[in-house]
Amino acid sequence: MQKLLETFLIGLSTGSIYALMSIALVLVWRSTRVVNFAQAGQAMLSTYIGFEIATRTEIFWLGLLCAIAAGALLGAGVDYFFMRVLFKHAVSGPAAVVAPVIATLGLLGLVRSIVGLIWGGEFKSIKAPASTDGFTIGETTIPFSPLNLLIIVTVFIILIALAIIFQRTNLGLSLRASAYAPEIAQLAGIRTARTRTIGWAIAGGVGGVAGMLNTASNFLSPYSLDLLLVFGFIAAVIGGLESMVGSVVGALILGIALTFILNYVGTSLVFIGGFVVLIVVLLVKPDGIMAKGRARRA
Amino acid sequence: MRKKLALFILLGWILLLIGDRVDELRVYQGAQIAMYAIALSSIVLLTGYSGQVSLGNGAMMAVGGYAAALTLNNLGSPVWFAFVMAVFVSALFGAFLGAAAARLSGPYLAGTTLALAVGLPEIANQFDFLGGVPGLLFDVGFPPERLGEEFTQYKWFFWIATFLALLSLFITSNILQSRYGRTWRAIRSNSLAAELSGVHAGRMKILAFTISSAIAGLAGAVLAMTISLVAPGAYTLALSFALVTGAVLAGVSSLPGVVFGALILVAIPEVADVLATRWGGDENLNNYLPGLIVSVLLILSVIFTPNGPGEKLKSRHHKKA
Amino acid sequence: MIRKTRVKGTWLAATVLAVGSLFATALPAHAETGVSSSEIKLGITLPLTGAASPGYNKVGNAMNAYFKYVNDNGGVYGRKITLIQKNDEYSPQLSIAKTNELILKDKVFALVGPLGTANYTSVHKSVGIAKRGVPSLFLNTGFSGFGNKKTYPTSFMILPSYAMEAKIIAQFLKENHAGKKLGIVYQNDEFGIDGMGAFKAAGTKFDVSVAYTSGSQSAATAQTWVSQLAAGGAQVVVFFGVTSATAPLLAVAAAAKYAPQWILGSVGADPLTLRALGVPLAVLNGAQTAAGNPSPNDTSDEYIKQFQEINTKYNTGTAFDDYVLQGMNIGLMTVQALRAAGSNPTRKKLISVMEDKGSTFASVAYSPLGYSKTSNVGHTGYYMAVMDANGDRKPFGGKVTLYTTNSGTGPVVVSTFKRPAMPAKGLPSNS
Amino acid sequence: MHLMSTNNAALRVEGVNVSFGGLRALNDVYLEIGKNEVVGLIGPNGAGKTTLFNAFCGLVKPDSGKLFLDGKEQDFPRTSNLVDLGISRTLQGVGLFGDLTVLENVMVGAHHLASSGLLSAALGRSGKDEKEMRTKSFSALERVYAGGLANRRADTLSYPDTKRVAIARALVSEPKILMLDEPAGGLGLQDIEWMNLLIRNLSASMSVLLIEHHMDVVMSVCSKLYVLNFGEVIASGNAETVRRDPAVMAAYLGTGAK
Repeated sequence: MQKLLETFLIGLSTGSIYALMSIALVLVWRSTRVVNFAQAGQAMLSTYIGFEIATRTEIFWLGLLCAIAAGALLGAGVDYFFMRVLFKHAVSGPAAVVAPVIATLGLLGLVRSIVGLIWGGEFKSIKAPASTDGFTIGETTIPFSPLNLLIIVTVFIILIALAIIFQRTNLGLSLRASAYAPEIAQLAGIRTARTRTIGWAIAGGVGGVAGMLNTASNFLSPYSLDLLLVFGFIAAVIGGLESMVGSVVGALILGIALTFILNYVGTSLVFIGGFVVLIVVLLVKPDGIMAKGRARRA
Repeated sequence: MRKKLALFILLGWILLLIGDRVDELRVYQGAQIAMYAIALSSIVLLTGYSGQVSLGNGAMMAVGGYAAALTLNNLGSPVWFAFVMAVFVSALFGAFLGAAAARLSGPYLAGTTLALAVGLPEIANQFDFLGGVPGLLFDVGFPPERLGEEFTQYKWFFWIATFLALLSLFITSNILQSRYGRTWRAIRSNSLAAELSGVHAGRMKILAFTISSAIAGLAGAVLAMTISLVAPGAYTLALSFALVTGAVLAGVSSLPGVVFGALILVAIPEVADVLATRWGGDENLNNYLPGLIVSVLLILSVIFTPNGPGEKLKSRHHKKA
Repeated sequence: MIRKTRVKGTWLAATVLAVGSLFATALPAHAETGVSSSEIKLGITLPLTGAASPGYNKVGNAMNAYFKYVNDNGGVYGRKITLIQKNDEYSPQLSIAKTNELILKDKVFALVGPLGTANYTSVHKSVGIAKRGVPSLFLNTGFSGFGNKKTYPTSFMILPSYAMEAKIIAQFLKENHAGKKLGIVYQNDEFGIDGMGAFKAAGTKFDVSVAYTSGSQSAATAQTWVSQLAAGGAQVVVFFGVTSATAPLLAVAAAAKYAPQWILGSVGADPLTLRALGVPLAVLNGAQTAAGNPSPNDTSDEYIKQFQEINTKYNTGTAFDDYVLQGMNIGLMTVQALRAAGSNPTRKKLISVMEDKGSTFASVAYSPLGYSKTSNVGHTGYYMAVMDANGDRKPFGGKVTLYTTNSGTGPVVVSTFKRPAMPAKGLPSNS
Repeated sequence: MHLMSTNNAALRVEGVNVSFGGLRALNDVYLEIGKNEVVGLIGPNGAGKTTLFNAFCGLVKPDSGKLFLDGKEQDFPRTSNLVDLGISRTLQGVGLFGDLTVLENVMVGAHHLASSGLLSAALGRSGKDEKEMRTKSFSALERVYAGGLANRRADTLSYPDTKRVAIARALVSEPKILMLDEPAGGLGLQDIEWMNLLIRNLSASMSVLLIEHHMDVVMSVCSKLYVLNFGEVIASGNAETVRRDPAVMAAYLGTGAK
């Protein structure tokens, strides 16, 4: 029973980090119709910047703020200087389908190399902002720690903030409108290109948080966020790729499922576990758990 | 067709001559180029022709590699049969995968295959008969003695890899130039119109996946041969990414381009090495310069010649015409 | 149609040209590979980055520092030693590729200190180390399989094997932790399995055993190890894995307030590296470990003192820890072997002097070396040590009790072996 | 007011109902095409003409309805089986394969004629087959007077030319029934004249069903018309009958008109 509970709680904490990455992916997908594989790279670079600040000032939260800012700037920059150019050039021919995917892969590689050149490949670790000592319930101490709790709370706050932005502000309205009907949004006077860049910026900032939180309980290296990207993507697909709420639910499901696999089945099945969850969802509910009968043909 | 066959035989002969005249490192790299050429042609067929994006060809290669190693080690079969099994098993795997993939498009397919590329090689860690992290040996044996004392192991690899590459490129190019290739291009271009023309788009897509996977499986077995083992570490996400990169640099829909793409994949680390040494030989530079060069090339080519340098040439010709 | 053919032709021509130019740079071979009038080239593959890199990434630089020291003092018969380090990220496939580069492209004279069990197994087979007659000295791995002189005629171990270590720890468990519930965490490849086999042979029964996959170690996976250990009530836990796995294991266990008696294998127990990975040193307090070398802080040891001086001068900014010590020591032994091979060294000569004189080489480790015409086994024993609150290693029971054994069924015996003195100033003269 | 049905009509449907999420798109639609007959399907925008085509072609699944080919009852076909049943269809938006040559475009239409399999293709033994397909495709192009375009890339063609090629692609499978979706849409006067001629010629060897807005075309080539409005057949018969039908007048001029 206790193992069940701790697995669930840790899964929740893991899943909430996936949720951030998957939201970032969904935001970009909705605005640009691109699955941004470079999101892992952007998050990584932001996290390295946050890491530098957090290590030098010894204030984790300052590092987190800087990572958010860096992530947002980076996201906006990628859209403004990269995606716009890309869409101007790569529009037709056999590669048109693959061009955006491959471009973001290239960008991921580029950021990774740059980070590697600057910081090297060594594992870095950030001093966690909360104790990693597990909570004690009665006699026993469980691996679920204040840090895990803090991660869940932080993600929760960010999700609420995003919900407010999207539901209650003009910016949110523009973002939603541009995502669902760009032409109409344009006619309504929304500057869709700018709105899109803002969407990228928000995604970048959220990715930065994901990177920092992931690093607080783990190591940081030029490759350390790759899995986060893969799991974030799977979570987004579980949620239907369009829905932010769906992607959060998908991420939590995935996080808990994978932690159960980890605790009850075996460590090496975690990776393939993600794939299996993805395939099962695609077969059973091909449009994601939040689908309302839309066909999944691009 | 005869002409093409003659061309391939001539090419093989030239490569053999080259193999006799260069040192062992180049011979070894030659084998790698051949391996990449096979692997890239699987992407050209799948992505360039049938329009299905796969980031998981590394996983298909792993299936082929493991199938070959298991066949050779457990059945004690001749080497050629191990390669045949690599093709066969990975084709089967591709058919299953393709059946699922035919229902997906664009980003879903890319992401699903990405998850596969990450997950599949890890299965080896779960089951003992797959050898875990150290992997399984895949030993094609020493070259026949009558080839002489001077005939090294790597030259033997080079011969086998080159032969398999030429064979598979010959077959692939035939398929792509036949009605199958044409039909795939039609589906990629407009799948509804293709269906109305009597094409079973779903079935053809699965067929593309099957053939592509078979080719990738062969490449996986050749890779296993050149390093004498199959291990999860040989079929990483990085390999899948490198293949996509090579395919884009080759021009995703150009089969002759794959040789060029393969050459680049092998040459980039060399070039990076030279540059890194010249710029001071810093450790980080050594480690990350190849990645930097590849990424920059990839980005530039996606932006400026998304359909490969060949396509640019072609369209220029067309404009003149 | 014609147009298409022309484009194809261009492609073909470009490709042939490019292939040609790549191949044209091939170099002619010379007399003895890797040895010129002024230089001896050596190579090593090791993880400079990646999951397994912490700690190990210092070995190459430490060797290099020692070589620079020797070079500044006249080199080996006037030749400077150049060490080429290649990063294999602990992946067997990369090890193969990089070793190929070392042998075929950089044309090194010998490999020294290649790292990783799975890596070297694959490399040896794939690159054909033995068939090519490439000397491969002082493997940085304790896999007992490498002690097979028939399969590995040109390779020489340096570390006592994992099997020896496991047998010695098994003996120690019997003597000091009898009746307690035992647990073990091991790396699920040749490394851990080698040890497990020896434990089994020695009759040690573990109540909980946790296998982890190399590369999978992280805080998340460590949580599962700890839950299994704690659930099984293990009071003494043996750890047979790499440092990057020790770190999360100890950290997570401490966080969960699970505090068994830790017995850390020699591979994953370096306190400085653990601290760099975020493990509070206090956690290490009282942990027991098998060790072959003196503590790197023990400046009363002549080797340590000399190596520390070299480290300060030639490896500036790097803390002197077990890995640096190991690297320096390999350097020292390499230079002895090179000197012994004479002023016109060949690969054959190098191998034969290793067999003839290797067992007399000076080395920092306490135990005897086992090199001979029929054996390529290096050091053959360990002593048990305890960590203090500063992460410093103190011999268990106050003084070094050296156990020696072999990788097979031989008994574990207390040895009175006295190691050779260090050459003056750490510079081997003619031997 | 069903017409007398002849048992050997090339194609006949009865009682076709299609609805999209509760919205009825086709209601009890019937239609019949005789051999070598040219039948027009007209009606205001949104009347359900293309939906009916789609129902024939397996792109839309009818809730109910019967389909007869040559008097034999059939299930509504799957899209990719149409050609095997002797039905060819062009798309409103033409739908050529842009980066294939014109000849290749047509050859895709001849796909199902090939007899050689993958193995012979792989070994380069399908040459004979290819040659046959090429010849057939070329003559299909000639039939629409587009032989000279054979080696052009499809995305370099002018709009009227794409229409010809699309028809050639539909012809190459030698259909018994040809379904044309707005063949004259977007064409100039001269091209329309030419299209009329072509359709008349084609009807010598097959039945033609066409959706068309150009009344000139409809009146000059169709021997029978069906008028759809709000998903129902409101009139059918020869051009004169339909033209005088008050319901049709109302549909076009009254509330149904756009």
